[in-house]
Amino acid sequence: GGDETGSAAESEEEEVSDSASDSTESEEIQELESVKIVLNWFANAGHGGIYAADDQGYFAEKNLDVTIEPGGPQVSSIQMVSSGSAEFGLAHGDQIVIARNQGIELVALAAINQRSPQAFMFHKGHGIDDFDEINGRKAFIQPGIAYWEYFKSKYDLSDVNEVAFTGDHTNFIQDVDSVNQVYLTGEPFFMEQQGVETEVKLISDSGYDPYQYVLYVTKDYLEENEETVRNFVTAFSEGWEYFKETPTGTLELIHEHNPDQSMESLNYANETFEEFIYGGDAAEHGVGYMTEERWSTLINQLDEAGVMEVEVEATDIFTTEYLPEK
Amino acid sequence: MSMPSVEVTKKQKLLTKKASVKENNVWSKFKQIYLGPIVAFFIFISIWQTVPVLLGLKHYILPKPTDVVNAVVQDWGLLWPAVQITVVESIMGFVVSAVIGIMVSVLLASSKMLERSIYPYAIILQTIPVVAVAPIVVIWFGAGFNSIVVISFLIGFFPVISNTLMGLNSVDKNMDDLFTLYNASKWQRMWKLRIPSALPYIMAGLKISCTLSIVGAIVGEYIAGIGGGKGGLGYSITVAAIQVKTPYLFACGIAAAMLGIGFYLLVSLFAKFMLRSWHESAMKVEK
Amino acid sequence: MSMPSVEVTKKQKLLTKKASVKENNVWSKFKQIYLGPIVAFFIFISIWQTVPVLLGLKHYILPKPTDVVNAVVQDWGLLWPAVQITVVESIMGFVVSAVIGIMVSVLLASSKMLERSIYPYAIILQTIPVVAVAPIVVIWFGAGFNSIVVISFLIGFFPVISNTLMGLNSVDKNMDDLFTLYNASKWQRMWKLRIPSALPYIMAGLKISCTLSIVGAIVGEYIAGIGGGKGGLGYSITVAAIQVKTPYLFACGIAAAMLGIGFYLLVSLFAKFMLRSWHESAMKVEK
Amino acid sequence: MVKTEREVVQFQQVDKVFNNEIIALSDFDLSIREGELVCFLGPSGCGKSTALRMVAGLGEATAGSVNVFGNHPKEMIKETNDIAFVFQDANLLPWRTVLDNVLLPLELRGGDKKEHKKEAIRVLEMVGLKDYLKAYPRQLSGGMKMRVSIARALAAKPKLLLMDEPFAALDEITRQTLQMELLDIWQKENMTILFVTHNVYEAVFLSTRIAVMSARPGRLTSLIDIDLPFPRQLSIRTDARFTEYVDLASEKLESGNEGRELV
Amino acid sequence: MVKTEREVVQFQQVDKVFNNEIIALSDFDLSIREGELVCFLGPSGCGKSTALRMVAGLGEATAGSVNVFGNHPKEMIKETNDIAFVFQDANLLPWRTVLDNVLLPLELRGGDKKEHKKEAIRVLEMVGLKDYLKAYPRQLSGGMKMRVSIARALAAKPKLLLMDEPFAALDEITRQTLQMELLDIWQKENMTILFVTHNVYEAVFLSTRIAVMSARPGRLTSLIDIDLPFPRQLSIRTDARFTEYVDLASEKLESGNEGRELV
Ligand SMILES: Nc1ncnc2c1ncn2[C@@H]1O[C@H](COP(=O)(O)OP(=O)(O)OP(=O)(O)O)[C@@H](O)[C@H]1O
Ligand SMILES: Nc1ncnc2c1ncn2[C@@H]1O[C@H](COP(=O)(O)OP(=O)(O)OP(=O)(O)O)[C@@H](O)[C@H]1O
Ligand SMILES: [Mg+2]
Ligand SMILES: [Mg+2]
Repeated sequence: GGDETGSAAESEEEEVSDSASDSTESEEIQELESVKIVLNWFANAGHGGIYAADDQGYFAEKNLDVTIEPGGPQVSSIQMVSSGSAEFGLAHGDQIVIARNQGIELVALAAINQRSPQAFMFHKGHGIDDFDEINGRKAFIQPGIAYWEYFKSKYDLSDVNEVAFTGDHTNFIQDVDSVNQVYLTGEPFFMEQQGVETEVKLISDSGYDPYQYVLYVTKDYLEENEETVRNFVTAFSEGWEYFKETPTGTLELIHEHNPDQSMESLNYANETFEEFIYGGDAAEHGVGYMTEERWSTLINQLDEAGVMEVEVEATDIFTTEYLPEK
Repeated sequence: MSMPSVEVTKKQKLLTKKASVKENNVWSKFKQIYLGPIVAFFIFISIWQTVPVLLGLKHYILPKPTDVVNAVVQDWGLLWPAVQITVVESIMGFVVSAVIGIMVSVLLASSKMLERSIYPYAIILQTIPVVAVAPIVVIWFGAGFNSIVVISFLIGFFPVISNTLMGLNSVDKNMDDLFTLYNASKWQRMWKLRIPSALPYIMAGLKISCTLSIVGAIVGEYIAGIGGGKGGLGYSITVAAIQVKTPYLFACGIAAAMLGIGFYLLVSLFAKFMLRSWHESAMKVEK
Repeated sequence: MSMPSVEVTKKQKLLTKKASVKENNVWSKFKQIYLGPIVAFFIFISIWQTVPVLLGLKHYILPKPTDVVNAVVQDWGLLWPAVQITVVESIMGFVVSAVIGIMVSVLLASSKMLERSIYPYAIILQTIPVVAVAPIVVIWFGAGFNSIVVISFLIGFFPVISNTLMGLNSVDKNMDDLFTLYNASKWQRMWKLRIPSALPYIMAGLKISCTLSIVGAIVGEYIAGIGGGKGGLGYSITVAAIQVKTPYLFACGIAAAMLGIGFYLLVSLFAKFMLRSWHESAMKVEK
Repeated sequence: MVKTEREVVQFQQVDKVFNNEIIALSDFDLSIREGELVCFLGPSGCGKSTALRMVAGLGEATAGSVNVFGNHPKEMIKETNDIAFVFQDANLLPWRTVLDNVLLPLELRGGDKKEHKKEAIRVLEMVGLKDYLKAYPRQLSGGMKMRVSIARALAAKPKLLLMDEPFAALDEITRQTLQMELLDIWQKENMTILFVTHNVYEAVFLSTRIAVMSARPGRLTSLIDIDLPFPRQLSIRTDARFTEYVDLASEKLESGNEGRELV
Repeated sequence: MVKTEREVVQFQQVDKVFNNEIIALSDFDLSIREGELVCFLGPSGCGKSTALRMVAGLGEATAGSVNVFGNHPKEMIKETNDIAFVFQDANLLPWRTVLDNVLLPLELRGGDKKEHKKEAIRVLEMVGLKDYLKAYPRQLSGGMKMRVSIARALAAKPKLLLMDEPFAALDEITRQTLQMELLDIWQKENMTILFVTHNVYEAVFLSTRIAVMSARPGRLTSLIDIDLPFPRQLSIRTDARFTEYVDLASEKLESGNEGRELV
């Protein structure tokens, strides 16, 4: 992050907290509204703003009692949100488009990651310049993951020995020629810690660059609870502004929840995430900002990949209306 | 002098009577055997069809049977090869479970010392999360088919061992004495006494193991990957889950379940055949 | 007249003799019971320690026991709470499996029609991949503890049902006749005849189920997430895998395995207790 | 043979074929009146147990009919619940103690538990097993198991008692004592008893009538009315008429099985 | 009683206590020489089966020692393999047919299968079951099961044969036939036989010596040498000496159990 973004966020914070206190005054009699947000993964640095908003009482100021429920390898936040067992969820941009393709009407409210931290990891000295070079290698890829479908349509990957990636890296380590899907914020750090030297290439270098950690609700919920959504998104943004400046307290909180995540790794992740979260459009428009162009590109790319069966309008799928104006 | 002929006619009469009774009973027998399951099936399907509607659950949460059927029809080209692959994997896994399971139990049962020393490692193999050992399995057996069979084995062998051991240790004391008396060797006792009298337990273990082997094959595909080959149901399920194709996911699940029932019936039939001549669970007693 | 006193001394003598023999035997008994397992354990550990060295496997591929011990010591603060959580989850899962499993089997066994109609759905529940039903489970039971228990149940109940049913259908024909003769009601027959004589099978089923319930709890965390609560071993394993902390991953796996052995021993003890008075597998026969 | 008394058990032209092959009973015809004590004599495998099991509703006639108290046996069991069976093997529940085994029929019938226990202990005392109340069947000798089985049947105070070689595993003295006890109970309770034995002396000593059977196929070859006074004393065994009956029964038994080597 | 012949079975001051509580045998002292046929008489539960089981190495003496062919029974079994046991209950393997059950001891011993089969069929014919070769135990009557068990023991052609009430479930005629067969085999093969029975006539008819036992605790109360000529004919039963022996044995049996009600 840079200085400018920092100061911009500060000024915004004041503004937002003012309006927050206004609304709390007017609705003081109201009870706290309970909502639940399902994360896309176990709590980590990428969820810092949400935890900060909760911890700092931004949600409470907006009359919200938010339960943060971490996800997991097989937890489908989309199904939980669409079934109503949670109101808010985090998912990747392409997941939201694919859900829409299956008739699940979700609306993205904010994108935590402006760019995708998804990457391919290689052993040091075995990296690639161009994605075509993956051909002929062993690739540990989660079956069905969207960008892989896109890659298959765009590059010649006919000769890739595709092996299901299940979260374990042992087999990657074993085979110096292999490729492993990773999150930039995690694996490379852990590899280094184990003394395995790696290099990475971002997926987004291919032009496939969906928003990641996208906050969303169902269309129905949005229509019926606009006020709640606005409150939530506002507090969410405030949380991120706070987290951007003073991450340590929140990271410690996450570490407490999740002792398996060492402070070291959380700090690393946080630093890596900074560029993705606060950079790009967010530098100018604030955390969570999204554009129609990016969504359309994504939809087109998925269409090219042959994943789409129905036509989806980008404007249908996201809204920045509830994000604080910048 | 005429007695024998009277005898014969009478017997004849009895036999023919029995036969005609049998024929008349075809319908009532049908009712008895199949009516229940059929009714249950329809009830099950109706409930399943209505629940999502009543609770307002969308097809991507809990697809209705009709959605699933649609998915099956639509994606039959994907489903059918996946089923075939899973069948092969799980049969292999089951056979390996059964053979190794029984062999190991027999070995363990042949000495208390051996049982006490080695059995804990069988429990370890069963309880240690497959995720933990999967990498080693993959390293040793290569990604894909072999590893999947190994994982299916890891998941399916324990019921066989546990039950077989229990059976081998449940030999009737008096029969055991008989073998002691006739100075039967350890292996004679095993083959001619302990294994036959453990058969009901072994069969019960196989019944459990055969369904677990399918679970194992699916988990195996999930965990050990599909190597270079085509994916089975486990692969399809993963993909369907990620793409939120819930009806197809259910179709895969139900395919797995039907495989399970099929396996179970086959193994039950085998068990009936093995125990038919003497064990209460399988023989028809004429009263 | 002096006979009785002679008798008494003699008996006394016999009993004291027996006691002294017992004392002398403490060591030999120890040898008999514990020597095997201890030796096996050392062999196991030695092999495990040498294999990675011989094959040149790095600690993040196959950690040596010493690596694992280090990991345990270092991360004890993480491991211990995780173990506790998994213990609670799997005990709950096991208890639910056992209770529901036995109850359902009893119900099914009470009528052939019921068995034929409903049993297939038990097989379906067992074989249908948990991944497929996980979303529904999570929606109905909430992410975390409840869902994990449900998944542990889904994985652990079938061995109980399958074995219990086999046992309930293995009643000795003659004893069954006895109950028919005394006009026992269906439930009297169930309680006083079928369940007692199925006990050995039920116990064998519980032994399988108790280890599976741990697997279930771990898989459950993996599949249903940890909700708002702290993570158990399943969570630790996932995280350890991602963080390439293989020794810690193994530590978690071994913790799970040790839980498994512990559970198994407890259930075995319980089985011995239940069957002690009459069944060959558990009673001490004096010859 | 035509008496006005109620008929308790009626075999009417009963055939029993096992597996469409083994003819266990053929044209078996017999009526047993209330209060009778009929002994069945016949070679091993001639169908005695089969006949008794049919009376107890534990087997169906292949042809013909069996009636008990004027009912089909299965109906009778459901309605009256007044039948007990001492099986040829002791048939005890291994997980129940001796006392609990004897309590079983009483438990199944329901009622006051204390009373039941008293009654059970009483009959166990009668068969000489009062010191073994808490023992499990596996801890008993063969004869002791049979006695538990006898106690179990007697504890139920049945109207119809079926006994399949109950005393075969007992020594002469125990046997005599139990014979006397049985006759005593039989007279007091006005039971009907069907009693299988291989011991001709026992048959003559106990019964009002002896049914002699032949093997292959099992047929009723003769019925012998035993016209000896009740209550019977042990001394009767030296009576000439007793010996006559014994000889008669033995002869009938032998002649019914003439020409066969074995079975 | 001091003869030069080899002693086959020797009980030396044997005590047997079950569960530290039930004294089954006490001070049991008995030597049985080669070629003897000793019958054991005694009340139910006196320890006859226990004694036989010890000879077969199926039970350990609590005190004292049991020797068979000069060895500990367990050693003897391992070395000579020349013993057979007709258990009190038939003890057949339910998953084997009648023929296969009889073949079992031969199979275990090894050797020519065809020969074995011939031999098995021969003994089964002898006990009258040649038509049931392929039947399963559950298809047999009680007496038939016992006969299979007897056939199984005889097929093994043992030097030492232990029989625990083998004929109790058989009718008089079958019993007599088998008694004659047994005596025949015994003489031909020069077996030593220990035979438990409750039938005093049978005991006198068969044995060279009768061991009478008393109950609680099981003791040997008297030994009666039966000095009747071999081969024994059925007619011997009317012999005065026969009756004398029967009376003597009955008396000993009764006096040994004086004062007891039952057991
Ligand atoms: N369940 C069965 N299946 C087939 N055959 C049977 C069955 N029960 C009995 N039999 C046959 O029926 C015949 C009569 O048997 P049953 O038991 O009635 O004889 P029994 O007179 O009681 O003989 P025993 O004195 O030896 O007990 C026998 O030939 C036997 O083989
Ligand atoms: N396994 C055992 N455990 C405990 N007690 C036993 C056991 N076997 C036998 N007994 C006891 O030992 C005593 C003698 O039993 P045994 O079977 O030798 O009697 P038996 O003389 O053969 O009687 P029967 O004529 O009734 O067969 C009995 O009191 C019995 O309760
Ligand atoms: Mg019979
Ligand atoms: Mg005995």
